[in-house]
Amino acid sequence: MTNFLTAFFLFTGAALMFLAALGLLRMPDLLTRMHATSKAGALGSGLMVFAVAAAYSEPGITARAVAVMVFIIMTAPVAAHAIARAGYVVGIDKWEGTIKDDFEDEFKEHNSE
Amino acid sequence: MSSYSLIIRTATAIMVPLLLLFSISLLIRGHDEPGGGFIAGLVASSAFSMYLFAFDADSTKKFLKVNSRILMGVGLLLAMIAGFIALAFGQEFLTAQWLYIALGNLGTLKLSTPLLFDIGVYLVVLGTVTTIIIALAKSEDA
Amino acid sequence: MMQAVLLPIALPMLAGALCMVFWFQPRLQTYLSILSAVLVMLSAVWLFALHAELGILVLQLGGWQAPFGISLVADTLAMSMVLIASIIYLGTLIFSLASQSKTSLRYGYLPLLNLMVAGVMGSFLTGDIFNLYVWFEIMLIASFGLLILGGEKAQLRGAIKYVAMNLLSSALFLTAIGLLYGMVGTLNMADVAVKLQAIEDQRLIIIVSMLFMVAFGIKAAAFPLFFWLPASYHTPAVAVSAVFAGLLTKVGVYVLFRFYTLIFTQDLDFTHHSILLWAGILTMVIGVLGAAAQMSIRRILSVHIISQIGYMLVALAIFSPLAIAGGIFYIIHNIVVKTNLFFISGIIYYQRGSYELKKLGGLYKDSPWLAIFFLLSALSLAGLPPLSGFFAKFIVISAIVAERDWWTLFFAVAVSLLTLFSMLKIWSYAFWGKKPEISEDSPMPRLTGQAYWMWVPVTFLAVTSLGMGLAAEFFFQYAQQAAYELLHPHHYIQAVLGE
Amino acid sequence: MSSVILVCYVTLSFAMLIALYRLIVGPSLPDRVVSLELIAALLVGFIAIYVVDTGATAFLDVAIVLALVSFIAAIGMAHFLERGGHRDD
Amino acid sequence: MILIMAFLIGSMYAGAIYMMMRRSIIKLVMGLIILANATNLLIFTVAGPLRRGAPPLIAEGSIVPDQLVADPLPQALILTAIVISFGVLAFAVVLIHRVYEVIGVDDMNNLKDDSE
Amino acid sequence: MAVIFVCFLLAMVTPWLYRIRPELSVGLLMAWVAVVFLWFSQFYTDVHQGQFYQEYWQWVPSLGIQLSLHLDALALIFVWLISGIGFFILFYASGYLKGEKNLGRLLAILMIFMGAMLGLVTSNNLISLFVFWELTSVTSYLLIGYHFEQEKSKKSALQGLLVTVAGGLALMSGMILLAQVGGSYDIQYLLSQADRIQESPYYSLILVLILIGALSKSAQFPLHFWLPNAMAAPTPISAYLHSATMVKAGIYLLARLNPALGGTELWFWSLLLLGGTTMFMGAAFSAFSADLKRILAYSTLMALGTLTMLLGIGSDYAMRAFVVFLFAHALYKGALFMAAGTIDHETGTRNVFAMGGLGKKMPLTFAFTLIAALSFAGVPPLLGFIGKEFLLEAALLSWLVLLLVAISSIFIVAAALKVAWLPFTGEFKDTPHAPHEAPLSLRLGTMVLASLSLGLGLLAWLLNPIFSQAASNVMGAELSVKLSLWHGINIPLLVSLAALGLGCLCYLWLRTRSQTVDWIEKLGQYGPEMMWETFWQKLLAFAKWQSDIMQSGNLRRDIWVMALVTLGLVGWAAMRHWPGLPELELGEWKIHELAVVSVAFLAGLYTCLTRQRLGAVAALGALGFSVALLFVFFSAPDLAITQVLIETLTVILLVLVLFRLPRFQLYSSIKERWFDAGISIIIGFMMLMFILLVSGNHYYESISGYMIENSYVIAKGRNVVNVILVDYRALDTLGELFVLAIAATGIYAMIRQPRELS
Amino acid sequence: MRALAWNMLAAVLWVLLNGNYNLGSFVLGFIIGYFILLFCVRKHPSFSPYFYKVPTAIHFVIFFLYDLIVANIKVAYDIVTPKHLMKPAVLKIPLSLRTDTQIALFGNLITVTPGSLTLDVSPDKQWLYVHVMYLEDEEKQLREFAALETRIKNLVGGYDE
Ligand code: NA
Ligand code: NA
Repeated sequence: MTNFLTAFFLFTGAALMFLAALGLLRMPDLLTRMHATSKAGALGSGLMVFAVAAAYSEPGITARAVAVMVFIIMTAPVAAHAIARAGYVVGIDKWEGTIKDDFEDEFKEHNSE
Repeated sequence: MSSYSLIIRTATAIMVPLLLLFSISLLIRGHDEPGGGFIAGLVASSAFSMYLFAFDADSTKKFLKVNSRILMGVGLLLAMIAGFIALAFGQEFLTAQWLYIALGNLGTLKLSTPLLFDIGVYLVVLGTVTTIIIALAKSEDA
Repeated sequence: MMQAVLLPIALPMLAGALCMVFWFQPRLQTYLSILSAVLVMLSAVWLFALHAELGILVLQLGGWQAPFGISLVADTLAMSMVLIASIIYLGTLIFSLASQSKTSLRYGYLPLLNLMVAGVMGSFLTGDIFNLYVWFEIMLIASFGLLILGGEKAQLRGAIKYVAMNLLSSALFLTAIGLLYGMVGTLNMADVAVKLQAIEDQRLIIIVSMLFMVAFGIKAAAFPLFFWLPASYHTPAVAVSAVFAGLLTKVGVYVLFRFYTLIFTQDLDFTHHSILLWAGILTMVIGVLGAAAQMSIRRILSVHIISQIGYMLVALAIFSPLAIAGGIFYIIHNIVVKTNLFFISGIIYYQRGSYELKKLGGLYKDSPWLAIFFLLSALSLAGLPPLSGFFAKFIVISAIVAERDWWTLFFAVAVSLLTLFSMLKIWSYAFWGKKPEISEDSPMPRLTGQAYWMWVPVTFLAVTSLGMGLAAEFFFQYAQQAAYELLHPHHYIQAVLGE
Repeated sequence: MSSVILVCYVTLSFAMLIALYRLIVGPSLPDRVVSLELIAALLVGFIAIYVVDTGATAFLDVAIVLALVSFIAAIGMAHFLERGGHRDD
Repeated sequence: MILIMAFLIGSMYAGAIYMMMRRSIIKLVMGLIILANATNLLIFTVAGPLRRGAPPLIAEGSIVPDQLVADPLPQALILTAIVISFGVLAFAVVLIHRVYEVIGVDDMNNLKDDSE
Repeated sequence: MAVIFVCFLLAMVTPWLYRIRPELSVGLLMAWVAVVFLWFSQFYTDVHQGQFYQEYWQWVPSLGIQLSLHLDALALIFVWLISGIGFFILFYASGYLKGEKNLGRLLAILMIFMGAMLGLVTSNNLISLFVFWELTSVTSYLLIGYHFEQEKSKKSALQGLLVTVAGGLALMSGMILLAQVGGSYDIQYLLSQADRIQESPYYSLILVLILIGALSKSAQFPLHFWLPNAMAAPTPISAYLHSATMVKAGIYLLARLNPALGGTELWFWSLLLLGGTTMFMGAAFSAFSADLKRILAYSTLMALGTLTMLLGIGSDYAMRAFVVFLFAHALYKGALFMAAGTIDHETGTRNVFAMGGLGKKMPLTFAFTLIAALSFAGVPPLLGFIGKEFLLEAALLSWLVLLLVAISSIFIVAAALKVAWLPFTGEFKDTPHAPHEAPLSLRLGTMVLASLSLGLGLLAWLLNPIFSQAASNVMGAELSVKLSLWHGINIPLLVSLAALGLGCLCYLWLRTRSQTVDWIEKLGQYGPEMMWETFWQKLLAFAKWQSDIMQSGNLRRDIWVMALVTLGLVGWAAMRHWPGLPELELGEWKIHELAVVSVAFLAGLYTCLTRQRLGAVAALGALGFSVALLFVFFSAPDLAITQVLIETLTVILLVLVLFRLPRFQLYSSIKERWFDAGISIIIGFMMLMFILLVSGNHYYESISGYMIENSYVIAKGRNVVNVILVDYRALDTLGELFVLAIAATGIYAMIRQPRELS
Repeated sequence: MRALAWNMLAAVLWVLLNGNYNLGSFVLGFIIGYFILLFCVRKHPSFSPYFYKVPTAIHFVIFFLYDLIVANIKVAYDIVTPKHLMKPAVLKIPLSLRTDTQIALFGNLITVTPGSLTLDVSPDKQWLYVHVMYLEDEEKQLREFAALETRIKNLVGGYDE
């Protein structure tokens, strides 16, 4: 059971991370790429760490695994926010399929002040 | 001047104490597990770097409360004192000294010069990195 | 008793740390630093006394027997270097009382100086290869700091090259340490020496030793690795230039002496008689030619450092007892004299407002004492009797002649003449000639303290140079003792490893 | 179990190379920062597999530190961009 | 593995030297950073056999490690070296910043000092 | 010996004393010189019987260096000349330069010189002799440059010093070699080792080196040119140093070492040729010169050449001639120089053609100058005549030498008349100053020395014992000298008379030809002097050229050099000690390790090649993270953590700094980049080989085994790395802390420090 | 009261991190936590309400994890399929939340929920800018965000600074 859980979490995590990498590769613009990493990437690494917790089921190790997961989940969205915001400041190219952008207009306004 | 980002500031406010806590944990257990004064000091420094990015140099300075150069000096002195303690026992400089204080049910409190030394390391690393980043950020603001 | 070996390192470190704690009290920092310098000097004297009684002094730090901990070792060479460095340390501090700007004092001049000295002392006393790297870095980073204090354009320009080349050398040194550790699994110099001796196949060791040679060659500013020195040494405040000139490159030379007597003596024909010898010869020739081409006092003095390094290298290369003793005598003498010449250039600067030879003149008339001190130092540097430099040169040349090495003799002698030439160039422009008009657009530099503080170290060092000549026997005895210890490393090894 | 570990190693290795590819080709700086973030996350993943593989649990501490500080690097880069850095720099 | 590591380290040295020759002070500093990394990795690699999964830690309840562990000494040395090079490189980074600020030049060849 | 050192001590107080009480200080110095003269003279009785007086003070016994005094007849003659003439020179100088601000200093240096000179001639140790030798060079430099505001003085002083010091260096080398061959620096001992020395394969080298030293000091061809230029010094100095004493030091040394080095073919020919050339040239230029001091300077050259030649000849006659001529020359030349100075002082010119009829204005000066000049010309019954007789006798060696000496004598007669007759007779000519009879201080020296030339000529037998002994000292064998005015009619006498007559004719021809004379005087500046000056110019041009290259500020080139030196040395060592190629075994490797290595490699490659700064920073971060992961894979948790943290901080730092810097620029051409890439790759390859070789050659187990075993047992820590950091090698860590603190201090200062006024 | 909760949390975290489950370790963690709080909280009281209700927070974390998993599946699909199905847009959402903590939490939650990514909060804290990957119906999307906002209000609201 432990082995199975470990293997499952490991594999799922690895697959998610691969997915994140693939997303990073395939998505057309910064914002969409970030969708991939901030979700799949964070969850993937979280799961893999969880696999460690499952493998050992020792309190000390579990605690550390949880700490890693908490930190990842706390930091990933903030980092994504920071990068996206910075991207707007410097003006990234958006995918041509983007429907609308309420932020950009205000941003330009704000900057021109 | 700093970018005003509510989200980053809020996250920083949560992360900084966590990081500091973590750093002290690394410091204390460093003799037995990965960690130690350097690593702990660096983690603490990254907490302050984070604070600096979220706020600005002056508030980081205030947050630190002690002048960072003096912090370095104190750290250096602590580390040296840790070395000199051995001389009082007629041993070579930097020879480790251990003191066990029994606390009844609470277990034993282990005090040692290596720990004191590591605390010195911690303070120096913290002082160093904060000195550098605050000075740089200030010049950037200027 | 052995704790005494620690003092020359620990005192300046302590002073440095305290200076940081008392960051906002420059005056207190000054007192602490001077106290530290005086104590270091006394402890060096104490070391000599102890050495006379106990032989080579070894302190096993942390109570760990060598080779497991770090050993501090004071043999005659190390002690002598410590003593002379402590004199320079004190002299520089006293000189700074008059000349160091208030700003630099408020921005860490004293902590940096103290810690640089700590690095120098550590380099002299350590018996551990990696620990030596650490001291090198302390010295280096402190010298970076001192080099840019003031923040003038020239300083920043010079600093870049200085930093780049020295970091390169550090990286090379560290690489070499790693490779050596990989081969022998130990870091204690004595232990390394013992283990290397026992290896049958010495080929790889000799090849690896070349990396040490290049690394130390850069530190020592040997040909053709000296570029960083003329680019930077003339730029900082004059007290800083003086202590750089006196101590930093000599540490490189000291380490070459240490390593190439204790550790790397596998193939003397190759390492010493071929490489070091020609490096030494070229270093002294190129250095002195470089000095002869300069038209500013500090540049002449800076570039000239290189030339003198060449002499020391040649002495090491010859590797006879007389040569090594001569080399050691040379190092000690050179530290005294070179530092003093920089101090004197500082006094000239504060009297005339320039280092440029063309803007100087008439000091012989206006400042006879300065003229005397300059002559004493400059002629000593050029090796004129009965000053210290004469005996330094004499011993080295005697050793060269004893080897019947005519080319080396020729170059050594020719360089000596050119040294005299470059010193007289300063004399002729700055001391003789007419006093120039002081132009309005370049304001005179202002002293920050009492001028007499500058004269104290200048007088002392000039007298020391003369004294080293007159009492050459006394100094030569120690140089011989040091050379004996270097050439019979088993004493050192036994003292450290206690076998 | 060991085959799962091997597969995970290989998967993460590919992921890492892909992330590096994005880091190298950009095109804009924020793209690179995102890649670096992902690389840090992949490092955490690697450490997790490694711990399961070798049983050296001490390395979990590396993962904690990575999780904490890689984020700071990202914020730092963002900070640079907002202070006037160039997008394609 | 040694061969692979040696290849990597050799490349890092090469890259570092190449960067330092580029005349740009920024690249100079980056070269130095790579150089520091290369050196650390070299010490790590040549110090002894590379061991997997054997950190030099003593488990709770034992007084010596239960298995052969990686050589801790080079690790301690590298740790020291990493921190030292951080200090030194930080200085170098700020130095180039300052140089550019004061002199306004990035090209090393325009940094020759012609006047006292 | 203390009497000599008191000279130095007196010199130290003189500038100060002179400022307070000028007369007193001059008096004191003169009194002391008199004491010196008398103190040494007390040994006359011993010395003239062939005894000697010795004193030893140890100086650097380990090197065989003593301060030793050995007073024999040769030394005593020199001591007499030095202290005797010195006595008058001090008096003369105090009058000549009266009222000059720097006179105190001049007297002090003069006193040091005198002490050095005394030390030199009484030394029995080669090195202590050398010490005094160099001291005389330096004092001479300072004295020639007395008029230090004039370019010419500075230049002449420097030239003189460089020539003599260059010679001195050769001399020192020669002495060292001599001592190594002969077994001691003790001169008397060496003199007893003549066979050993002359049979040594190094004899000719020793001789050449010592000759270079001696001949440069004594201004022998081709190193003679500095002496006429040294006339830039005030006349008292010229009279004393550059005529009577210092320039004789080289001659003295050769004479002193003659028993050890002399008597060989090489010695004979080199001294004969160089001395003969100098003699002839000096005499000719002397006769053709117009400047009083130059005439005398060139004639000094002639005398020095003569002395050298005599030493070379080495016969009994030559040795006798040597001693007599030496003594006679010092007396008359000192007198003439002082007279020349007096004339210069009174008239303001030194051009003999610009003066006339001075005899009436300054009759006493005229009279004594004439006496000295007659001795100079070799007219009986003066001492100079006796000297010349001996000289001609020695020259009988060969007709060629005799002819040479004779022609020189002719020129010298003409020169003597030019000095002592031309300015004083004929019609009075206006000069810059209106001449009067000179004060006593300016006359006394000339008067006494000229009188001595006359008196000792008449009472020549008084000198027999001491001259005999001195000649024996030079010869290294018993020799007797009998001085008399009349030797009967012999070839020397005839030649001497003929030279006198022809000399007068020559003078008559020359006295109206000042134009020709200028032209000939200029000739002296060609030849060796031009070569010497050109050599220095070329050398300095080369120095400038090479220092422009060496200090070009081109970091790329510097790194190239460093890389090539490293490669060269390693390659050289590898060729000498070929360790064989390392084994290329891939060993155990894992796919993820390879992947991480590839990532690190690619990230590094990108960092090096990209033109985007932050891209490079990010790639650098990726590289750092990969390295951290390698640390994880190979069991270094602490390292991995530190690496991650440091890498992050570095990135932050770069980011904080970079945005003020310009974007990446391409500074080098494609060719340059390829070259650089080439050398970088070779360096990288070298490192690769190092790693493989060392990995295959772990000769010993690491000491860390002990550390691991005792980590918990003694040091009470379970993390061995941390135990090493805070216990085994805590000093490293302490040092590292200081590095950090210093770096922060430096950075703080760099950023925050307000710019100072430059 | 608030400080105490924070402090307990710190102590627990300490124990967890150290893996030493005894009273001594807890007390040490408590003391260290106390000093760190003293050090940090005085200046930034705004984040403490989040930890005031520890159980709520735990509940919240679970909800958060769930969202994270769901979000990934949708994105994964788009990544692995060759054609991009998305219709990205940046929306401006009105904020009714007022405390910084709530806003930040809301923003982060949006980032981890399916197909949305918080870009920024307007300086006046009135608007949130969100990047949405699949904008089928803007009104509907805005309503979903409003519902999420309400949930946060319920979870961590009821507390005013
Ligand atoms: Na150096
Ligand atoms: Na020097």
